[in-house]
Amino acid sequence: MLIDIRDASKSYGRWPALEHVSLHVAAGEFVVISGPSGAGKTTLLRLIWMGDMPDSGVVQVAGYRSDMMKPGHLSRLRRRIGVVFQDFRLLPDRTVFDNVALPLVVSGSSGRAVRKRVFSLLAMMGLSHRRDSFPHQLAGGEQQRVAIARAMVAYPEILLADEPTGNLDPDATAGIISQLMDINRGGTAVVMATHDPRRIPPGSARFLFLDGGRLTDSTDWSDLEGER
Amino acid sequence: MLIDIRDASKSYGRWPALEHVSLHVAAGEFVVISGPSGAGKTTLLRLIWMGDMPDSGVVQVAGYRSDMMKPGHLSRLRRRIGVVFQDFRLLPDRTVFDNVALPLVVSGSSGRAVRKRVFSLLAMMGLSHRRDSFPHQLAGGEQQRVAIARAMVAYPEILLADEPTGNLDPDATAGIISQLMDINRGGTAVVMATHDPRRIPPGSARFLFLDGGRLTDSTDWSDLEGER
Amino acid sequence: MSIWKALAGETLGHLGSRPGARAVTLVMVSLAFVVFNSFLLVSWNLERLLRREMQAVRIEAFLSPELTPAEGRALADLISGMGGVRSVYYVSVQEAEALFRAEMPEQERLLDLLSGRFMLPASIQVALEPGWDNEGGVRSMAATLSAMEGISEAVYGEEFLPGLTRTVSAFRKLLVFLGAVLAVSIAMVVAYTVRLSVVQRSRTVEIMGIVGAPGWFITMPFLIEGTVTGLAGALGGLLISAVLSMMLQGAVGHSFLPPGLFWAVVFLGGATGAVGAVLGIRPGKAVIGGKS
Amino acid sequence: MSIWKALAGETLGHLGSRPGARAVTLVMVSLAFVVFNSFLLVSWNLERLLRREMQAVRIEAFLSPELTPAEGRALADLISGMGGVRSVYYVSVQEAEALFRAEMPEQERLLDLLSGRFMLPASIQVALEPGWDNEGGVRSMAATLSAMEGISEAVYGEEFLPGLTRTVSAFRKLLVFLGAVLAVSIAMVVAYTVRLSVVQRSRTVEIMGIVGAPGWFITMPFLIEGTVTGLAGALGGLLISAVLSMMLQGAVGHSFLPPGLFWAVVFLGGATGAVGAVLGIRPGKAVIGGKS
Ligand SMILES: Nc1ncnc2c1ncn2[C@@H]1O[C@H](COP(=O)(O)OP(=O)(O)OP(=O)(O)O)[C@@H](O)[C@H]1O
Ligand SMILES: Nc1ncnc2c1ncn2[C@@H]1O[C@H](COP(=O)(O)OP(=O)(O)OP(=O)(O)O)[C@@H](O)[C@H]1O
Ligand SMILES: [Mg+2]
Ligand SMILES: [Mg+2]
Repeated sequence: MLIDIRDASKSYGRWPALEHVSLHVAAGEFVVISGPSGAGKTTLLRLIWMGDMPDSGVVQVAGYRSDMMKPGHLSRLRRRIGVVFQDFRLLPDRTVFDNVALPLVVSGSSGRAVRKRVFSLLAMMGLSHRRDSFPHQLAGGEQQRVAIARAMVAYPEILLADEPTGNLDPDATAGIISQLMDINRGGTAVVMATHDPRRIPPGSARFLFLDGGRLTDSTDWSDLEGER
Repeated sequence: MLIDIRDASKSYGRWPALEHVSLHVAAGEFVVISGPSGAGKTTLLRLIWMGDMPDSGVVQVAGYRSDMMKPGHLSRLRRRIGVVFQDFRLLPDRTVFDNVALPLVVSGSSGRAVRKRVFSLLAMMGLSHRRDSFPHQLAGGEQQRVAIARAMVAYPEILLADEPTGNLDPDATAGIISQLMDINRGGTAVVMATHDPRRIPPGSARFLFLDGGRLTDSTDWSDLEGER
Repeated sequence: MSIWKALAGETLGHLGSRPGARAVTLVMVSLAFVVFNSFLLVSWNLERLLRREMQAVRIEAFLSPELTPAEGRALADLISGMGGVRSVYYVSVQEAEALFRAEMPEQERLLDLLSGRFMLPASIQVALEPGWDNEGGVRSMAATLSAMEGISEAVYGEEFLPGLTRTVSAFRKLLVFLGAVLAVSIAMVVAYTVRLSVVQRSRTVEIMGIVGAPGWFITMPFLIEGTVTGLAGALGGLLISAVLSMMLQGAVGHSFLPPGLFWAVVFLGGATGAVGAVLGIRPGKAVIGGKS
Repeated sequence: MSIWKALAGETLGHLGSRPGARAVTLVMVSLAFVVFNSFLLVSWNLERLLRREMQAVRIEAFLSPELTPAEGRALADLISGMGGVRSVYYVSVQEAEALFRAEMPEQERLLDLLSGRFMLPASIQVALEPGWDNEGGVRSMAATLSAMEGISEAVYGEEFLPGLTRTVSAFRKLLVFLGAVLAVSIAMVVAYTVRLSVVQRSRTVEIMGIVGAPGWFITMPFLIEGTVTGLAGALGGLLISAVLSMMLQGAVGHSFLPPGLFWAVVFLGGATGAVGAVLGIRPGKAVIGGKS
């Protein structure tokens, strides 16, 4: 099991953000988590990339257990995960190229390999002409695509995407979704949080529903269909 | 005419963001601008709140002309405009309450009036329990609602909203849209940029379409309907 | 909440925030002032010393042996009427011997052996008026006296006076130079701190502009921040200097800066702080305008 | 691109960024070192002066008038064999008179009048060995000598020696105190600068952690930044001190710091810089771990 969350709870001060959540994701799976604002989607993804540890329960990702992390484990785990953040988190003082290249650079890839990979990803995202721009010079949707490219660049085993299409128009959204599915077909497990799961073709993913910090598996495509 | 943009162009370096755009908005109107990522929606709103001046053409807002601005004009104009930014732009070191109160505070409202107005808006946004939190402690959708509350708080004559529902689930989105329409009925002109104009009930707004920096009036509800 | 209350709140927010940055800037400005104060203190004390020594300077005009005591006294009267002379004192032969005994007790035996065979000359001791108690004045007065009829020689001792004068003037030059360099660097430091404050608050400044806060409402707290930093730094520097001065008092006697110089240093601190703040805010004008 | 190349790039990025902050920190550390160097310079020069004066100190043992020249010379031989004595020199009555004439030319006439009637006493001048050329050594040796048969009195002039010794020891204490205070404040300043750098780069640091950069890759540039800042500040302070020293050379003769002290100051700069960097990085550990 690539991701194995068992009975994890997490609260911030008085507010519980996640309550007794269990989630198992196998290698190569595509999981979509939806739910209203404040449901705990971002918090759940944070537990997976171990940006936070659960208050109770255990999170195990790619063999690393949240209650047995040692110094140095974190960086090794993170090199196997790609994350698209809801607020992008691009480096403001580096160009689009450098932002996308970062995960390859810190893992010591050769300059040629970095350039080849980054150029091809930027072309795929329609951002080739923007490679020397800085994040603040980009439109919202352009920043979002840079964030997606950075998450994909190092061929991660796990790709976490938090609301990756919130700033994209319907065409661009469809494009991103199909790219995520491509990557998933290549063997990468994808966990995506979104408030609009209808963008994902039914049957191509496992749909989960989060509300008030509680995860339910019950929400299936037909429910969503009805909500439209 | 409250907003009067005549033949305005704006480019960043080599890239034109807006080309010969003209737009007239009367007091109390509701205008929705849609278009793909990078179309120039944010740039157009920036021209209206005079965060940037056009390279050519004239922007006139509430009687202030972009080519005749004097020191002091800007702050007076801005006090009559409320803006919801695509990236929220909340003050990271102030609480939700202080963020929302800011426009009232800088215009010198009394403490009691500020508290009354801010509390009622926070209640309306479902954020009362969050009033002492800092922005980084909020979920994406919560931050977005704080930004909307701040834009509304000082009863502006003009409300500019840039993708105000990108991080909200369908229910919350519907709530925000109906609040914008309420405010609009109260006499405030609303200009909203969105990549998903289908959220706004047809007939209740004027729909404009922006692509590659060029504005077209032609897009009407039936086109959007067909795209669904 | 009036806008003034809000402004006061903003200003307090500035002063209360970033205690680390504030402490470091304060240490820095204080250190700059310690360097400046040290030189000020040394030159102030040297000047006091010089002034005191100068006031104590007496020109000794030795009289020709052939002059009678009455003629000597008449000459003394004449000299006391000259411009630049504060007072004269006639030293008779007997008095000269008594003085020699008093000043050089170890040579008294020598003098006893000599008595009657050898005579110290009579002299007129001349003290100068305030305007003349500097090196040039003393030298020209000595020259005038030694050219007078009945005076064999006019001397003024204090061989170290020229050296002291040279040292004082070197310190004074250094002080002006240092003062300028330090004022500029303190202004730069404060400008930089305020700039940093502006940059760190660029988001706040930008959003303030966006929601329509007037320019003065945004800039005033930075100006106050800079001025207060300069003032506090100057006071801190004076405090450190005073402590060092007290610690050294036992080894090297000296006096601390007089109130006049003290307040001048404080003023220098506030003024450079304010100038620095203005310089620091400047490059942020565009930001403060609310354009991002 | 190997990870080392990337690390070098990051480090250069650190050192090249925020030139304002860097300049100000440099000025600040330099100023701290100027204060320190000034005191180091003063005490170093006072010590040199003291050492030179001490080496020049001769104990003069005046011989009883009844001793013959031969007995005097025998006594000198005896003393030259004593522990702590470097050399002795016998001054006969004739020589004493010649010396007196040479040293006090203005009193020569007096001596002429006296000749034959008055005699300066013969004496033995004693210079001490290195280990004894301090105040205690000189005093005890003088006591030993004056207690000897045939010696009427043993004196060592230089009345200002005790004062000088006291001043040197006050300066030395002040120096240790100041050194400690300044080392701590320099470390704090560097710690703060590095901290500021960490805070300003908190986003970069956080994102570096998120994309899996190892801890040392993230912290190393900050450590180098701190050490380089300390070193550069020490060198800057030494440079300023040297310039001030040169400017004052004409007024107050003195020598600049010897190479040993110079490099000690540089080392102090680098070491406090490194310590400061470690302190500055510390509170950011959580951030560096990539938890936000
Ligand atoms: N650092 C924090 N401190 C305090 N509360 C927090 C913090 N982070 C999240 N929360 C709270 O935890 C709850 C869940 O937040 P989370 O960000 O996981 O929601 P979400 O499902 O991602 O919502 P959205 O769709 O709006 O992004 C929210 O109520 C939020 O306010
Ligand atoms: N400061 C800037 N410097 C350079 N280019 C910029 C700058 N701001 C915007 N642009 C460019 O101008 C174009 C229009 O940007 P704008 O932000 O207006 O798009 P948008 O319609 O808001 O897109 P989105 O829906 O993605 O937010 C984009 O190509 C963008 O990259
Ligand atoms: Mg979220
Ligand atoms: Mg936009």
